[in-house]
Amino acid sequence: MQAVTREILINKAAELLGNGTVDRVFGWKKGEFSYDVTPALFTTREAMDADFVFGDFCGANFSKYLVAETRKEGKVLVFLKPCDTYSFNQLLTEHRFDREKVYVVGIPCSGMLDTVKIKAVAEGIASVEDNGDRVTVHSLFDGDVTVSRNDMLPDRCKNCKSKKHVAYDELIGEDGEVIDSGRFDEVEKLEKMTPDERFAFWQNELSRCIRCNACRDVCPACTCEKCVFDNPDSGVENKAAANSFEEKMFHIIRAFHVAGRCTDCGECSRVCPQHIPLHLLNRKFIKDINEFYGDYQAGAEVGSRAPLVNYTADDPEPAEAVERSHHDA
Amino acid sequence: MQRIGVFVCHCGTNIAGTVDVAAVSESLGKEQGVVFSTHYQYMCSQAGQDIIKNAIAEYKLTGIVVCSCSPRMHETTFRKTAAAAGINPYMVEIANIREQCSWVHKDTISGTEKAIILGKAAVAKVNLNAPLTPGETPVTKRALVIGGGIAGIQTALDIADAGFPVDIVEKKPTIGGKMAQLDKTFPTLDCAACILTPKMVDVAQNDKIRIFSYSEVTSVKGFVGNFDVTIKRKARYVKEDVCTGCGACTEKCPQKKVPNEFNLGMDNRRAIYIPFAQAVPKVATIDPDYCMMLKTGKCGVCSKVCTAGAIDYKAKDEYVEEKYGAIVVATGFNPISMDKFDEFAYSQSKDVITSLEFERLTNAAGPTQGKLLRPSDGEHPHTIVFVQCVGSRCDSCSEKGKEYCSKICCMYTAKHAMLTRDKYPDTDVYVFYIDVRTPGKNFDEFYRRAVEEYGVHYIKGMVGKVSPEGKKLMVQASDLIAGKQLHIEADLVVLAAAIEPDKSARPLATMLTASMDTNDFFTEAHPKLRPVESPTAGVFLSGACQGPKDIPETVSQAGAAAAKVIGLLCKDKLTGNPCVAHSDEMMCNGCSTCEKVCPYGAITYVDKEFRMPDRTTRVRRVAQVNEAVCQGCGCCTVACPSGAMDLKGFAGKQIMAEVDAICR
Amino acid sequence: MKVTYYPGCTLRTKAKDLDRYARECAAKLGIELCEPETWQCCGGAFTASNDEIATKLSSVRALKAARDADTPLLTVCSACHNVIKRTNIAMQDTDFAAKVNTYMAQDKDFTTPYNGETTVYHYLELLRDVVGFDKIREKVVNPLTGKKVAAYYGCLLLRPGKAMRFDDPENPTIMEDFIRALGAEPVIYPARNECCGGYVALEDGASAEKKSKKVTDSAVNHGADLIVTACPLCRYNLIKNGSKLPVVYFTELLAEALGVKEAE
Amino acid sequence: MADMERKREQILRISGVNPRKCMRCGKCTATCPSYDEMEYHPHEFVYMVETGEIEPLLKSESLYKCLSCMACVERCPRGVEPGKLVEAIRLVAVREKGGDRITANDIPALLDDEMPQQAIVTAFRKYQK
Amino acid sequence: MSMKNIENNNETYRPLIVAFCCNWCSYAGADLAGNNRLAYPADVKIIRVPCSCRVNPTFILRAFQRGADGVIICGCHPGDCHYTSGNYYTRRRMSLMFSMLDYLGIERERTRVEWVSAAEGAKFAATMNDFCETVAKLGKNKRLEDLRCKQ
Repeated sequence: MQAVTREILINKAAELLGNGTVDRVFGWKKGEFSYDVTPALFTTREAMDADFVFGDFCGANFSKYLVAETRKEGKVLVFLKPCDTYSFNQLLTEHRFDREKVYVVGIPCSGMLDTVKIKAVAEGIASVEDNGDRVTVHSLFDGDVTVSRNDMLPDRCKNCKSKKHVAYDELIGEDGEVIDSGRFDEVEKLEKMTPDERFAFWQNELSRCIRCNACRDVCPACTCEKCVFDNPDSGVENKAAANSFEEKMFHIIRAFHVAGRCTDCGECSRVCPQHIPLHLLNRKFIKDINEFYGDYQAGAEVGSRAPLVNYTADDPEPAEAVERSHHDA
Repeated sequence: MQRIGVFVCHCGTNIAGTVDVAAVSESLGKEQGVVFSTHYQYMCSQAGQDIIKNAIAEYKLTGIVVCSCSPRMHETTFRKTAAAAGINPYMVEIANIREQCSWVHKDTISGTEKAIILGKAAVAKVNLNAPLTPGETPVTKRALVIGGGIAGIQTALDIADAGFPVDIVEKKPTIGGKMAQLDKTFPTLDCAACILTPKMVDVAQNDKIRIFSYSEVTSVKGFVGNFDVTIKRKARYVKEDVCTGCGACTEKCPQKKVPNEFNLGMDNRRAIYIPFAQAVPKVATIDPDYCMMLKTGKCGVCSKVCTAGAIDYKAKDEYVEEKYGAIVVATGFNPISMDKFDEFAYSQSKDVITSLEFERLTNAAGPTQGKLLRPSDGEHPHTIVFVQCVGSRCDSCSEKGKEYCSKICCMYTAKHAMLTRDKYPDTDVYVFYIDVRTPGKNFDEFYRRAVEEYGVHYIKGMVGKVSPEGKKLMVQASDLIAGKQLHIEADLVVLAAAIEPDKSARPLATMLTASMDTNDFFTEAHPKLRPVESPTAGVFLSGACQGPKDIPETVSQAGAAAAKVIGLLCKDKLTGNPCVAHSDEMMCNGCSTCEKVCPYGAITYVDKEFRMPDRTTRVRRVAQVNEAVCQGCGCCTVACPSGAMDLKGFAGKQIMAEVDAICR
Repeated sequence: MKVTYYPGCTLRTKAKDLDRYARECAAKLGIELCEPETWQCCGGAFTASNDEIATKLSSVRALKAARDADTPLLTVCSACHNVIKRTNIAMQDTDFAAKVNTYMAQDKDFTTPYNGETTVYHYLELLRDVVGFDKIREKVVNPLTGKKVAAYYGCLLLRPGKAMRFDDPENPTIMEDFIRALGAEPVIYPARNECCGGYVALEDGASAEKKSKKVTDSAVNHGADLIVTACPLCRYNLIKNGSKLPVVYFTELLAEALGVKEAE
Repeated sequence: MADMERKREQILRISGVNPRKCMRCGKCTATCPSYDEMEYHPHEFVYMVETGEIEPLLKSESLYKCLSCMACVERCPRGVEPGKLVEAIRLVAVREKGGDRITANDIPALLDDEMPQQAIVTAFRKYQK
Repeated sequence: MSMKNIENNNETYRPLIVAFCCNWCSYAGADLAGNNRLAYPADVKIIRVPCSCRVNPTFILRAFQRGADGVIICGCHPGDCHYTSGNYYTRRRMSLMFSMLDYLGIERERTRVEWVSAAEGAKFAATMNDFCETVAKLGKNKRLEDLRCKQ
């Protein structure tokens, strides 16, 4: 269950619209089903009263939307969950938008539910009722099913890295702490496999890729004016993968391009229609960076120097680094 | 579409002995874009170059591939050939089929096959080459010399001699530096002032040279040929252009107890002072730490006695901004502090002094008017012990000394010992040495004279402890050759303190982006072949800021640095390396990632208005490469996530074409 | 403030004054000295070899006791201080500490391995760095005005400088500042950091005599009335070898100035 | 010979001293307060260990004349630490069979009433296995 | 004599090695190997880049895609970069890239970074001999190869 309610957020937004602090509000709007919530822009209290929703399916990270939204006149209000604030800072570090044109209200988050997991519980979902530790799924075909809420969390929320807001103009509710999560456990499991097993694992995962670009389009680190994969002059232009190599190429290069900049928000995996655990690629880079060059959290502070644009004279050699990241050896 | 000519060189049998050059030529003739292909015995010969020139004319070639030796050998040659025949020199690519093929592969089949592949890669690259023109930047024809010691003076004079204006920035009230404090100079024993002060006067009278004394550089921006420098002129409370240097104020100032730094605190000066008689500029300076008028508002004596009306108690620091084409660093050295070497009792006895203090004690303009007298009681010392290598040649883990040899101490100690014995033959002089290092013209002869003619006692060993007892200094030392521990009752102990770079050097290096070693000496661009240039273009090194040096060496380096500066300022424009980074502004995200990895600070960001494809205008932050500063490493191209940054001559597409050609 | 106090063997026997005054002054200055129930002699000399473990155990146990009590360890005797501080530095070396900890694991009260965590203070360091000489100056009731006091450091407090970090080994000021704080005038003389020959006193009296005489002669030459020391062996040596000046422990001087000496 | 080489290795190992760092300035010997009592002096200890002349050092009375005052260690510009080397050689000497310099029986004769314990324990630690 | 015809024959299988060499150190080191006639297999094809930091990981993937069996990047020794810091960035980039390839199950022996100075002709030859042998033992690169490009 989320600690703040829709009403609190609407009241806050109405107050800030009313006193002229902001001109627009970024929020969530109900979709066709209760669980497919989409980001939307509101300018009046009335519109919000009608369509604004907030609850367990409001996972979308608004940070990236600010790149385009701040190009417009006026100031925009955005509600950011702790993990979103890291992306927000990272984008500021990269000068991707003007901080002055955004008003950030930090909101607490108790983890968002994973629609894939919910759908696996029952078919024909009408609504989902959150009772704190447990959720009840009201469905058309399987009736009411009650399950543990924790089991319904996606990996990124189960292994939440931080409940602390690293950027905000004002906070609603209590701020939390950075969490020592088990987010690298999955990566370690893969590292412990044999090369053949790893190859098979990724072959199986990445071969499902349909190159819909959803991961790229949602990624707050992927805000390039023009993506290299869309650019005929880049030498890697590739609109649709023709074979397993190109599937890999796309994901390796994408992960490399966001290495040191990825805040581990997990949006890539959330939006992937093929349910490829893309965050495991990014987390590998994060884990390696932490191990080779010392702990670094992208977005933790504005203006920090990312590990790939930094060095020390005694960094490990590549061969040594690969060896070190290996736990089976 | 390119029209490419391929020229395969036999290099006598160097290439042709292993590689079937005819097959290479034939095979490459079929490559895309190739309209002419041939092979010849020596492509680099005049005849070979004529083949290329003729082919360019006959086949209207737009690009050239030469399969020959390493581009490090003849790339320049063939570029000139191409330019002479009217095509852009950067349309030439070399396939290295000698060093990296025929010389390392014995087998003709695989050697020929590899030569063809290397040729194909070169052809693939040339297909994507574009004519490049080196960028040009104008050169500001003015030099800045930082530091007004003998190094800075000599550099400035030499540059001015060539007709270029020079500014000297000196942090002290006068130029002259350490050399002005010296008495005699080795190995000829001419008086330092006699040879230095005429040069100082030359500087003052040279209309090409401006002296900013009592000034410091506070900011350096820009790049070779175009530096923007801010100089802080510290308030001296005396109008420099009004003061006549008569010295009346310095005699009347009631504040008499200011330690005189020129004499290393061995006597006192007034709060308003002229450091020494031959100071340049010869104007007074008020020391704000001691002036009663400035501190309490009560006094004003100097103002009353100044007939010229030069005193200005309300003066403020002023900032001068100036443009320069070249900067010479001549910040010099200082002896290290003796605080941590109290086994020699430096802080416990006035009669334990450093060699520089000894210079002042023997200098006619010094605190004793050149009579060698003990600082403690003004008596003539009869036994003097010189200790060499105090703080030099220490272990790298030493917390008090330096790892390097300070280089000048052996010679000046020989000089001090010799002069003492010459003037005061009744004095016993001991020199404790670890090694006597005298490589230099007439240097060892000089040292030998000290021993043989002047009877200086050179003892191989070291002083362990100096104990002041009564009027004597009990010196406990070792004589390693005699195998003895010596106990000498000395009247004066002179420490040859190690020298270190001036403390102002480190922040200056940061401003200049010039590199330094761990000892804070400036690093030269190449230790052997470019000893007077810093790795930062347009920044040159003169004197002891680069490493310990004596006067002859300093003056040579000063002249060499001046020659380099003149060579730079002679040019109206600087042509750069055209293989530089450039940013496709339409794709640039403005994220500053490239800026962070650029070792030269060549990338800056600007906000620029753009017409977008949807016909709206948008202000975007975009990277701009300063082509005069970029050295073309390409680090930014990989850092850039959007691929907006690319490197001319080594573009991503070109390198990928080479990869493709090799893997085809 | 609470500190673990390590008196050492000599302070229990021949140097009772050094100990007694140290305790009384500490009480006056508001420092609580907690003496561990069991402590063993430090051995008097630090064996500067990295294969000697047994000879360092007593020091390590004292250091560990202080660590476990979460207090600094305080020493007064120069020799104890030298041994314990250097042992503490040695224990900051991981390999050496591992060996010692393996050895100590047989102790019945052994818990957490010791890795040089304790701060070791000499009484003088405590006065300078924790109490502060200015504070002492305020607490002085009998200023020792007019007394010319020669501080005798000897070798143990100062050297090796990189390990002891006590003061500048060639030009120390801590005892002089201490003397000034008590209202007396320090005498600076070159032999103050020379060795008295303590270690050879047992075997080679002549050698020790020569070294000691040099020290006392130098102090006399520089006009001292009195020599202060922190070391029982130095004091013994200087007195035995005919010092013309009284040699007292610095704690006695402190007790006198603070007015705790006459209170007896 | 092999025995001496082994001892040399042992001395270098337990002292942690690298005699090759010595630049032969002689400051240790200039510093040494026990110079007159010693047959071999600090710089000679360093040099002889470097060249492998261990035997004369092990037998030398000089080992027991060193005051361990560490003045040579303090003042050595090269960080060679001759005093530690002397200690290590002394340890190697007393660890040998019959190497003890002092036994409990020797003590009473050497004592006087005022002698602090410190002197006795130190002598045991330094001169006895 | 093309590669394609002999690739299935174990006795004559030769790997295809792409070597990126920085202009100032490693390319000069390769030239020195040539001057000294220090042999290494013709399988190695050198591409000259100004600095090892010019090597984009994309180039490496591209080489594998087009059928390279091994890719080696050579630069100046850390601290000796002609551009002062380029190879330090190379070291970080390639550490992460190689670790990622390894994570995807691609044989880690196929990629390598070596620092070869202009004076190390012998090291250049020895490095290439060793790398060729290592890659030859692994056999053809199958895990990262675009079959379309091989026709």
